[in-house]
Amino acid sequence: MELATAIFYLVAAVTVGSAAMVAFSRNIIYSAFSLLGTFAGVAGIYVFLGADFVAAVQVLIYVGGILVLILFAVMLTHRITDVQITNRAAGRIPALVMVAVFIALLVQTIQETPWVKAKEIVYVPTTGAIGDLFLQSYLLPFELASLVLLAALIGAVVLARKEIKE
Amino acid sequence: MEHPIQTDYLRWIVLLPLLGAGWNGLLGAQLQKRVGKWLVSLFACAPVVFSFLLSLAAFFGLLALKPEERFLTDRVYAWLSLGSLHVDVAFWVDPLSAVMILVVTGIGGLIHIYSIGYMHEDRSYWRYFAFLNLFTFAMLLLVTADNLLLMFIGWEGVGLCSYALIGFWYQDHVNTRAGNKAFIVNRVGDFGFILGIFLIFWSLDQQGHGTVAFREIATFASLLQGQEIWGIGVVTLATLFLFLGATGKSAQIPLYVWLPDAMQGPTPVSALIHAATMVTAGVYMIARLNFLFSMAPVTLEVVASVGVATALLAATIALTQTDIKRVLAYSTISQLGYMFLAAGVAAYGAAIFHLMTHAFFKACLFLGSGSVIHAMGGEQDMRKMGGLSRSLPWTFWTFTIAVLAIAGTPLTAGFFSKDEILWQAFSSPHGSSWLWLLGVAGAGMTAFYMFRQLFLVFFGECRADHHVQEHLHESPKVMTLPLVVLAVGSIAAGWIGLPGIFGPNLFAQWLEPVLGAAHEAHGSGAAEGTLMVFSVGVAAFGFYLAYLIYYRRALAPEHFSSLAGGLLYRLSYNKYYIDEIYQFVFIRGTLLLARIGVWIDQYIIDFIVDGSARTTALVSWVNGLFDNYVIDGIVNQLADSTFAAGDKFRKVQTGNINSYLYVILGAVIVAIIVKLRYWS
Amino acid sequence: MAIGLTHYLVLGAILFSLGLYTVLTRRNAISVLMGVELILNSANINYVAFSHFSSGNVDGQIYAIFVIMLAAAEAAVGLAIVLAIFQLFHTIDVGAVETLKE
Amino acid sequence: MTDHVLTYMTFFPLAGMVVVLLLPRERHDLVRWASALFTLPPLLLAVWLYRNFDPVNPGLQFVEKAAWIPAYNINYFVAVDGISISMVLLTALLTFLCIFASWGIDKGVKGYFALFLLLDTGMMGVFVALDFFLFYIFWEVMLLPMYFLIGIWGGPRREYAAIKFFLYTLFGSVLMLLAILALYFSSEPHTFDMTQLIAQSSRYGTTPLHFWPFDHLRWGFQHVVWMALFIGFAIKIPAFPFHTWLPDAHVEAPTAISVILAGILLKMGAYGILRINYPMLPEATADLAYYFLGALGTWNIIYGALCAMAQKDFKKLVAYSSVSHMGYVMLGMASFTPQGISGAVLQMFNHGTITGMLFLLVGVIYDRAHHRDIDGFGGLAAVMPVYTGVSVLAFFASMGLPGLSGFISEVLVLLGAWQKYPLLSALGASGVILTAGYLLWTIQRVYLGATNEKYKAMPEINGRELFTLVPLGIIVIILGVYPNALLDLLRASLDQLNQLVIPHLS
Repeated sequence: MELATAIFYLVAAVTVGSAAMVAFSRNIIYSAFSLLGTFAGVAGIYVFLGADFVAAVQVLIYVGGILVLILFAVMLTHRITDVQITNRAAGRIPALVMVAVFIALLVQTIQETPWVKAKEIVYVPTTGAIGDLFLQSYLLPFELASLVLLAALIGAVVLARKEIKE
Repeated sequence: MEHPIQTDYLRWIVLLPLLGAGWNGLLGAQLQKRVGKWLVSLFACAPVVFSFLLSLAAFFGLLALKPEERFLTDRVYAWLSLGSLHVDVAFWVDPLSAVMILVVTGIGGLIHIYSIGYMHEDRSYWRYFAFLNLFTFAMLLLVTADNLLLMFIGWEGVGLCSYALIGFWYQDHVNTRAGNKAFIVNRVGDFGFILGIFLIFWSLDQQGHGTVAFREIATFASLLQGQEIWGIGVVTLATLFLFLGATGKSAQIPLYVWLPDAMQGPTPVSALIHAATMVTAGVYMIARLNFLFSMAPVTLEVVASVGVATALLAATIALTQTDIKRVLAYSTISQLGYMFLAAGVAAYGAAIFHLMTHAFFKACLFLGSGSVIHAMGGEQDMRKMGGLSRSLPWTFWTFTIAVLAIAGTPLTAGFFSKDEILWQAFSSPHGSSWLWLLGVAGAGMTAFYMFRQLFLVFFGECRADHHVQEHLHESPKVMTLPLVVLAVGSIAAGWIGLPGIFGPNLFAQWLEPVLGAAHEAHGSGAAEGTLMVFSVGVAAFGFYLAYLIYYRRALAPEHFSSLAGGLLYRLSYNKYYIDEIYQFVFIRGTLLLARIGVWIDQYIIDFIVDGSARTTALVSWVNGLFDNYVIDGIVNQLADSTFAAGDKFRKVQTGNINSYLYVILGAVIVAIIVKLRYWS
Repeated sequence: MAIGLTHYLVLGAILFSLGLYTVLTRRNAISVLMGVELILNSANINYVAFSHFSSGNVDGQIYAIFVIMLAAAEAAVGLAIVLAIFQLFHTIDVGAVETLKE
Repeated sequence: MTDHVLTYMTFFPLAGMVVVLLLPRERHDLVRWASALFTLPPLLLAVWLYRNFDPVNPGLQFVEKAAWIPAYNINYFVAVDGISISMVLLTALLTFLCIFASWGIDKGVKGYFALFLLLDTGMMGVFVALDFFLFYIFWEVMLLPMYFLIGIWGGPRREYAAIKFFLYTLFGSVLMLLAILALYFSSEPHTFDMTQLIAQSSRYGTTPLHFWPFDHLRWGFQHVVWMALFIGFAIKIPAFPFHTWLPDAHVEAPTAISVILAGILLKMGAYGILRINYPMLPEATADLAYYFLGALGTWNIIYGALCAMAQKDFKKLVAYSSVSHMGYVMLGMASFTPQGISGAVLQMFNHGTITGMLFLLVGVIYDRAHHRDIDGFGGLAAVMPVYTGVSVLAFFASMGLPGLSGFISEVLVLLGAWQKYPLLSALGASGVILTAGYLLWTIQRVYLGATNEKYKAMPEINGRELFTLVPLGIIVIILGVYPNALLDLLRASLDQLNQLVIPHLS
């Protein structure tokens, strides 16, 4: 087994393992922290796929932004001193069955589909290319995205601010 | 193109009344208060009189030239110059406009003088004269403009003054509404007029000669032949557009409805604007552009048909009206119809001739009625008059002469001009015996209703109450003198345009350089004489009927009004309900359009922000305006509407997120299985 | 066996399933959101993998970036809602917040 | 002095703002006179500019250019040409008059006038800036004081109106900024210089776009940039459906601010399209002008007139009449004929003066009666004859009565539009009938009829109010009689502008 392959499996294991922690942990704090592993792992996967920019964005936004948000939310909605931090789960059996069926189908699909192969697989820096695309053929979605973010921002502020009851 | 003679006094014909208007408009109120009304009158009448003298000078200037060179022009400055569009502020006088400026300043001057007496008691004396002068300016601009766009200034300018003078006594909303109606109806006509200008300009521009100046249009008009727009010949469409303008200004079907209401203004205004000058602008315009109209036989047919139809329709309405001025108003519409009939059979000279004679006798009639109203203390209902010939002798005699003239009594002005029109309607290549017959029928009715008016007002017993009777008095000299001059004109003005069988037609010769030679009649002199006798006979019958009913009282009017169950009478008396129909179709139509807009917008909003209809209706009720919430609604009520949308859908919702997820997941699984099994 | 497209897709599928499970079973709104994040991440892996192995250009990565952006927006709004709900009901158990039902 | 005339005109009011801020708070009259004093030099310079402007030269005049941020190739670059000269004159005139129209402000006088002077600088800067970056900065400088002037000194619903105004225009600004950046990065070397961007206008081509919703249209980069700029400017014009901020902002704003809004701010939209969309994106202009300027403009004319007819609030009526009248500007621009485009720019100027008058006139009776309900007046002509005379002049000018300035521009627009779009021109001309309808109806309800008992003793218009109105009235008459006074200045530049687009028309 090559070193690269080994590292891939290692990263994949970290990703899946921490994702499983997220899914099964009884403590929401643990869940939240495990998410860090997943996000970092996925960033690693991106590196394997030659997507340097996306990997960086993954780390910046998921780890730096979303995860921190989630942690804040956890902290704000639970008194940290509580011994019992609930992370109740319900209906495990039907969920497991559904998920199992689903993953089986997915794997089958993955196996059976004749995926298109690229002519050559290259590892070049992608940041420049992505930047160009954003300002050319993806200009409109890009601008729309900025609008969506603005709207989300305002929406979040409006929703989360404390109502002052009269 | 021969070079016209450049002068620099023509501009003063036009500008003097403007100076008078400016002076009285800005300073009149103070002058009237500090110095007195005489100074206001002086500054109002003097410019018009001077204009008249200058017009005479221009007339004699033309007379001194050879017929084909009779053309004076005065270019003041370049007004607009953009791309191929070049418009000058330039005035011109040729035989046609010479007639018009003499009529406008001559009759206008008389009416100015008459107004000194008529308006003497009014508080806003200065305002009246300012507008009257402004009107004279606009009318002179209209007739002396050397291009269509400048003419349009005068065209709308006279409309403005008409609006202002109809609503002169603005404290009463009846008057202001009449003014609004006149202006807006005229705007519809102006809309056609301006489109006609655009069409002519651009069609000529395509040939490399874009212009709006009359003389250049005349030179290049032949280039328009064969051009089309929207599948219609350019000349036809342009002349139809222009004719729409003429129907507005000259009160023809379908836009005549404003003129009867315009009688709300002071009576001298009715005489000047709504009888003698402004309403004839359409006729003048068609005569001015006769070369274009002659190129469009379809348009000519429309013009003639509209003219004769208007003449008849208005005459039938005039038969039953009881308001002294309304009868005259409908008579004016009817006479204008005759002018358009003449123009429509390409007898432009006859139209202008009738325009001129009509200016005399109709001004005389209106001023006479003004004198009557003055004496009656404002009463306008003919049923309350009668027997006024004794107390108002001057008014009576001049009025009688004018009635004789309009009825077409031989040797009066109206006889010659109307006869000329009827003869042309019969004999012209564009004419037909039908047009002639309808015209004669109208002439008979004219004689009837005019003599009806004469008998009702001046003969018989006075039906006014005692208070009014005691105060009956003849008007002052300043009012009767113009009446006498106009009465003389009502007879003498016709003699310059004698029909072929009586002698040379000086008037037609005078206009020949502009309007072209009158066509050779294809009938003989004998035919003309026969038709003339016939039409006089019909008019005499109309007179006799009026005499029997309203003088001898041998026939009861009810005898006729109850014909066909009174239906005809009611139709005529109520003006065929045209006003009501217009009100319903156009005014309500516009408002309905707005409401349809409201409805559509509400529908769209309801579509976009589902469920917010109630709030929307509330806001719409408060604001009265829909567009506030097409967009605002989205902004302001997003939260509301989301909730409302949820409200509608909540019947199918349990609120349990997990259950939704199971449903979704199940569906996805089924979809994948189906895809794998059956489509792979 | 060299690491190929299939490996990444399977990894994505596993991650997706774990996310799905989280979303299905958790009663805590924040945990549900975490599950959604897992699902989004798995989709991104697929995008980037296809971009790398199949198309050979970076369009897939562009979409991944859009997804990340949307995830950020979703997290912001979602967590704001969670906070608002917490203020209102003093719990964030999704089962307890069923006022849509009458 | 004369080398920097535009700079002086732009920054004099800014200096005035500094001075006003240093004055003591309670000396109201001192603040007012100081403001008047600092808006007077720009007006005098504008007169000088008018007299020294070379009408034959289609290019830029009174150019000033200096490096500002060399790293990004940003310059301080101001100049005027035929497109902007009329707007510069209008701005100088209206701001000066509006200082006097603001005399009645007695709350926070110092702040009001300081913001007003800042606004003046922003507006003037927008019209003279020829560097995109500078343009954008002035654009934003103008928005901020406007927000506060409406939000603090406005009517009862001022905050709502101010926020609405701000959000709308901010949305437009964002799109505009993106378009500016797109143009910047697509130029080579990267530049904000408008003249260089115009010179490079052939670079953009129409490479089709491959993403929804543009994949089915033959749209290229420049069409998208055009649309972004257009929406930004259409909000200002305001074109349907971006117009709903206008009535609210007008109704709530104090009189002088309404005048500035209608007189100058609305023009920026049309000016921006002429200054930026036309020369920089001529191909997209040729493709899109019919739909987004011609047809939409005609729709504006009729829709605005219909909406105006339904209004009960005097100021809202005037606001909607602005929507209608700005439609003529759009229609004229879209015609690409010398008459149409000159008519459009002339209409921009005329609308500034006429609507300025109308708002001032509404302000006069609002100050006396404290309401603007059209049906609540009646018969004012008997009580206030001078006021009525001036009002009627303004109304008829707005109606496009021949002999007054509105007629010239409307007829030029419609005449110009007829050549390319006879149907749109005819529809636009029918708007004239509707305009006459609602304006005459308003005259009748407010000024004519029996005098309302409540206002029997209403004081006649005073000297200060007349002073703000008379100059505008005189200009309205002069431009109606002798339009070449302004048209001469515009002609050369606008013809040149037309020639940039015409080759691309199909």
